[in-house]
Amino acid sequence: MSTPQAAINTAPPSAREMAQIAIGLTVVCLIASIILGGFYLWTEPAKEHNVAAREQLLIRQLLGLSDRAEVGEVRRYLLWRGTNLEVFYLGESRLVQLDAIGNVIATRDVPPETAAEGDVDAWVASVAEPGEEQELRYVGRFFTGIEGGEAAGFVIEGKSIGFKTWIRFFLAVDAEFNLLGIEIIEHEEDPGLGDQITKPYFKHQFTGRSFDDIATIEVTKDPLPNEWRAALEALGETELDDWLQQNADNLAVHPDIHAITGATISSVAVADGVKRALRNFRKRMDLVEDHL
Amino acid sequence: MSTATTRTSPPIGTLLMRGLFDENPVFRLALSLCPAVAVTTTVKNGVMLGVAVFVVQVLSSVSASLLRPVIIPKIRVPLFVIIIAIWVSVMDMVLAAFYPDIYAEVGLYVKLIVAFAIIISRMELFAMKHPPMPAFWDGFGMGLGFLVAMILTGALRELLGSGSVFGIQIVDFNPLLLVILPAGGFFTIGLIMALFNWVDVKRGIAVKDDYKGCHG
Amino acid sequence: MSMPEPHLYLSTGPHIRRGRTTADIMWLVNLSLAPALLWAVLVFGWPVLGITLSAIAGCALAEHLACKVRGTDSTVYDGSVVCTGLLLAYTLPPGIPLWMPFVGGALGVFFAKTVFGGLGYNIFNVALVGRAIMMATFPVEMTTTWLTPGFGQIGGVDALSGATPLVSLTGGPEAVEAAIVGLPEGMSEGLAFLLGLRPGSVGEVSVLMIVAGAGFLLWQKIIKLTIPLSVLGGALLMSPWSPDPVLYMLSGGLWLGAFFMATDYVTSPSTLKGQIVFGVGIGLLTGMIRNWGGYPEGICYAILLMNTMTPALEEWFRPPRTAPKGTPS
Amino acid sequence: MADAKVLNNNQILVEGPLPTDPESVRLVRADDADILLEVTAVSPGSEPGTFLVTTTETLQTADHYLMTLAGSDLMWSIAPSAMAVLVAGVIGSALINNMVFTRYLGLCVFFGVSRKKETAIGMGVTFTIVGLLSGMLTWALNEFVMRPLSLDFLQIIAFIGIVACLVQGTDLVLKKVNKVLHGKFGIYLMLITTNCIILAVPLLNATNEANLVEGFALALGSGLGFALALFLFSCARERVDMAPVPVVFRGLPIAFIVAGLFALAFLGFSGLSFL
Amino acid sequence: MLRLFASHHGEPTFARGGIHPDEHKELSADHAIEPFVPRSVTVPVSQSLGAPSVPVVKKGDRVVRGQLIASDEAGGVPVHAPVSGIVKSVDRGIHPVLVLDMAITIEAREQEDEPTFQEQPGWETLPREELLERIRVAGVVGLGGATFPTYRKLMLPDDAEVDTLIINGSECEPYLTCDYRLMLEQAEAVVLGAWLIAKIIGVPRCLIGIEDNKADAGAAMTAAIERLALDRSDHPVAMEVVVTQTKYPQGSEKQLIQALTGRLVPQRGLPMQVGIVVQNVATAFACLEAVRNRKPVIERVVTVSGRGIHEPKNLRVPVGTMIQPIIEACGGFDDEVVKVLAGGPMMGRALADLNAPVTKGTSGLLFLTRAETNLDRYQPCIGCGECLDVCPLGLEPNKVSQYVEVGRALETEEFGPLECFECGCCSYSCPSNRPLVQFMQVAKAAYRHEAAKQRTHA
Repeated sequence: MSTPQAAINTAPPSAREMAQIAIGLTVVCLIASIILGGFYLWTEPAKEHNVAAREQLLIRQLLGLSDRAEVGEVRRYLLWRGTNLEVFYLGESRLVQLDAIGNVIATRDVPPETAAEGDVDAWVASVAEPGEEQELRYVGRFFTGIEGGEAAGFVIEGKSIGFKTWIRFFLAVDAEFNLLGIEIIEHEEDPGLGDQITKPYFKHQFTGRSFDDIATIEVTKDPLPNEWRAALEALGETELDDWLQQNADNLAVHPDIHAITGATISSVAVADGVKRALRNFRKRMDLVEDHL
Repeated sequence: MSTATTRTSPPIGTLLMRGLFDENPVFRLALSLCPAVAVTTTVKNGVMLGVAVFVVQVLSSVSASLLRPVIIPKIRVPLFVIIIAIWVSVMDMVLAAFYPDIYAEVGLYVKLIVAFAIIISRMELFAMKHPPMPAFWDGFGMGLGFLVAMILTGALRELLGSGSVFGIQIVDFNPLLLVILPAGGFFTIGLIMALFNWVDVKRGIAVKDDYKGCHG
Repeated sequence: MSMPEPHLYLSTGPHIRRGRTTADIMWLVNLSLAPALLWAVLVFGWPVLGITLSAIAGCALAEHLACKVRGTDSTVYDGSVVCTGLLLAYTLPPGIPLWMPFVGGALGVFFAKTVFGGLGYNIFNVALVGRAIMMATFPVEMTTTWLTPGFGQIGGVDALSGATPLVSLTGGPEAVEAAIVGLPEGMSEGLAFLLGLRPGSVGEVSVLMIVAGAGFLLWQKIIKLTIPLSVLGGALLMSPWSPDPVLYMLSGGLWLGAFFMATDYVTSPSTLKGQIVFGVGIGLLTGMIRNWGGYPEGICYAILLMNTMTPALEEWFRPPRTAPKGTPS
Repeated sequence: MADAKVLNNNQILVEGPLPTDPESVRLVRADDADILLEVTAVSPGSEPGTFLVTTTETLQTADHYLMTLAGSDLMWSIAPSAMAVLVAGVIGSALINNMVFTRYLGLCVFFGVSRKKETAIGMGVTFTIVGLLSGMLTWALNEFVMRPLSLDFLQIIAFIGIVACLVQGTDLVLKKVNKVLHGKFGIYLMLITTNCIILAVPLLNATNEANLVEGFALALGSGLGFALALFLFSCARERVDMAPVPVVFRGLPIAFIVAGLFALAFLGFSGLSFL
Repeated sequence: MLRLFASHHGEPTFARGGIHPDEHKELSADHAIEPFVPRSVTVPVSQSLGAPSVPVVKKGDRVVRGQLIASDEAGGVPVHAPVSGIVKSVDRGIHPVLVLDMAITIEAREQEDEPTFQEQPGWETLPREELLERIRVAGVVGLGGATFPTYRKLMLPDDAEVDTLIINGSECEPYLTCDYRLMLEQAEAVVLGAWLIAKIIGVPRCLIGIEDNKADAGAAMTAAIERLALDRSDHPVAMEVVVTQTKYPQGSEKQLIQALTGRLVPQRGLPMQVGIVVQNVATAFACLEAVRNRKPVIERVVTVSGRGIHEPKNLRVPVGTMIQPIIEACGGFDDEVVKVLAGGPMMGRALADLNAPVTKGTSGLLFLTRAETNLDRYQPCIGCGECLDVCPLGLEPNKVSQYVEVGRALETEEFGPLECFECGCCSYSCPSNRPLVQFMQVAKAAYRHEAAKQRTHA
């Protein structure tokens, strides 16, 4: 709108001017690239650090870890060779290669320099050696929390199709696959309706359930009883263990997840996603836990 | 605009007032609405983008003023765009690196500052014709005007839409969800613009009516 | 003979007038809406009356204040704002808290009517803007506060947890079966829908009552069949994709919208072909939103969306001139 | 790959010979291909040469599944077709997430050229075409140059550069090729550079790592959505022009409120899904 | 007896639009035409469309009834003394339409040689030119209200292919009964007049359109046609009365043509273009008198009606008769009267005061009370589309009014203001009481003004 009129109505430039302009623009672009490159070099490490730190903070919170605890990441890749599938798990120091039914084909140590700062995806690709028209696909990850040298729990990244688009969530479990809590990372559910999945009263309903509880969990449209709601909302204020003790009865009395009023689809999406993510995670852990 | 023709620099007060009220880039000129309105569902986001625009505006204006002697008039518009793009990229990277939380919500809109008509128009209309100091204050005023608009809109929408300001719960009531929806954003801006018009009416200034100009 | 010196008025012709004023029309429309309200009171009890009065009060207050501020005579009595309030109330679930219709009505009138300069200048159907605002503002209350129909037990009906049947229409036949509760025993779903013995919004449960009111309007020549038939026809075209076409066509919302909202003079095209396209568009959009969209009752948004087309439709579909083009003499 | 599609919540219709045993069917979600889904039955489909696979898993049409048969080289990819993705993408970005009414993008131009229907149509047409071109160009640049070289930090400057060059180029070509068209649409070309939508499309595509179809759908849908919004809004504004709008609301305030009402109406499309 | 409730058994009418206002014809329908002669007359020199005529008498002159007092040398039509007497003044006076105009006032004096306008033998066989000339010198104009000089309308261009004459006996305006009475009382004269016109324009067919609320007039006319058997005269004309539905504006030329023949006159075109000439029954009667009796148009039948006048009547009054004496002749009027109209209630003009004369075009004088007329304020258009439904031409008065309201009259051409003949159906039906006809007039005036401006620039 405000593009200055003069810029639109200029006469065609002469050859000398053209040269001048070309040189001018080249110089400017060069300078621009240099400035931006400089800033990039300055900010990129900070950005990566901050993004990772954010993630780690969340994971620590979910698992109830201290600042000293370590958080490791395990990445999962798929590679189809024709109709045969291979699965790769990349831990902090090891790469595990499995076939479709879960037999370990090979394990490999990750070179220290790759682990330090290299492009891990590229390294896995180079190891996996996909053939023509075959693509190594990164499909997901989970985190392990290590407190005092022992595995303190896992955080699984999962997603599920909600009312509009994908709902992404983190799922924290302890070593026995009891659910420690969930956190919604990304969603586009409707304000006031579906977006209530991020509210404590909904997401805390999953907390403290065992693997078997989750496997059979159902979503009910019955309204959430007030005292149960209050208890759920209080979870953030007390330690998890205390809360679980106090609410053992509540958990037993309310085996189902109460759907958000008016947003059953979103509620079911989360519950189904959690159910599936946990089930799949356990299956995978059974296969690779010993090899990572 | 009167300043376009005169090279004597207006006093700082005038420059600030112009940016804040008389030619407020959001409520008066409607020149930098696009991403601006979208992020004002909370004050925090509004402030974030407001500051980004403020910085980009000041830096771009000063850059343009400093570079006056070497800018080839024929390609000044592309040059302006490049200058803005540089500063926007810089802001983008800085925010992404150091404020990842808010950046996750307003990131796209920070990048889109590059298409803000207000910035290029201040460069063309003012900075190109004035030394760096006035250009700084002009950019300062306009940027501030934008920032204030962001805060105002953000505060209003957050208060009505979620009962809080800066994330701090102020009133506890059934929030008017409408206000944080896109439709409510339009309504809010429209109402604030009407308020500006109302102030004009009270001051005895005729409301600028784009609509019924020179028909028949 | 001494002649009285009369005070004579001057004007161009015509000097006589049919005599039916805008206010007459509006009050007749309000009258035609009465059967549906009476039925709702019988089926859902007194709260329905409260909702209706609350909506009307909200609309009337906004209108009255607007007139006050502008310094003109209050236009509350011309009936149009009452009509807005009635129609708004008819689209609400019968268990909604009483203050909400008031807020919705007031905001609807302000944003859809007042700022445009009052009756005749609005672009969108005011009642439906009110409803859309309420849907956005109170999404939970607007979709969950249903009551089970209890004919004859005024004041004593049960709250119904769960969705209105139409929500479930999108969920497949089993879901429909599960959701249609509170129907009189032994009555077929179709008949229950037709009579209005089912959970639903205040004024839209009974197709029969709506049609009765519409019949009155048709008889009074206040509305024509063009738009309603087009709407119903358009909706019918989309019915094959509905899991239950019969209930889909027998939902009162469709009929209320077709006869009372799509026919709103101000926001619908005034030319014949324009009205047909307008109506069919509403029907198609309604079907689309109901079958594939996120809302159970699509007609509200369908009408609002087609309202945006009204100026264009009036321009594209002009009334044909009677006489052929000729060389001017 | 042979044809197959999700029929309902737990059935898939497959084109191919009926397998003898449900056990031989290996059905997986593409992202969880290492986890087999439980197949309870296979039965002949309604048409010859097809069969139905029933599973306990709740299937979703928008999701991507893969199926193989034990002892066979056949593989079925069960996902929305490219056409479906395209249609869904176009409808999504034109109606459900209309750039103007849900993301507030392109407002400057939106309010600037919506005063008359004619200009609105001119701008809409020009924008849709140029937007599609620029969307595709920037997508290619991002996909084949910037992403492989990790030049993300040059996104903004590169995208705006491409848009500016494209607009200039289109202007020159149009001027040479068709003077009439240039006279008609030339003025809008210049306004396109200040329309954030044209910049938002490549940025969104880059963020979402869109593939060709998705990128195309977003570019086309955004253009069409903008054109539609502009046209409808201009109609409304021409009407508002003749209304006795209260003095404090005249000009921009009423335009914003009308836009808000449009946004309210467009809420009707929210949640629309044909997949 | 007048039929108040018309039946619509397949009777023809125009295809589109139209209204059914309350007729009020019962007020005056049964009152036979009475002659009335005032003591003085004030005859405006403008008695037709076009330039005013030029007075040829001066103050103090003695004039005889039927004597030329203003000539058509500068255009217009000749004007004759309606009564014998003395010219009291030649001055500016009030004109019912033009507001102020030159008028000749004559004080009536009984004359010994008062002309009697006897039938002139041999009139039937006069050549066409002579017939036309007699009509011209008699100052015959369209007496339905249009006041277009009749001889000019009958002087068809050589290339005109006209095959039908339509005599307009529709009298679709409410209240008015002057044509009805004329057809009832002077059926033969009207039929003869029609035949005469058919002869002048050389057509073999004449249709007489009468609305079904005047069926007895139709019957009288049919009987007259049968008696006169003009289809066997030296210029045979097949004459037929066509009873149409009662619907306003059936009496408008183009609507009547459509009703009777199905032909559509092009937009802004003339009936001639579809081979038709239309004349009003009173004009036909005047033509006959002009030719047969060499009697100029010096008097006409006026319906005096309305709820405000004590004794509604159909009066034959000399042209130039002032309204005051007519009121007296009709027993005076009520205090309730708020509007006095010259013409019908749909297209007639409201008079500013009672000091105005009857002209050749005055078909009625209506005294309307507050209850009958409409003095309400108008409101914004609510888009009901009623005006689109009732407009017989398919115009868009709603749009014109909206544009004119915001000062954009020059953007309305596509909505048809230039074609509008101001029948008033739209205003009549508008629930918001919008003066749509007036908006149409404003738009027309704006275009006229614009055209004039362009002419001066060119």
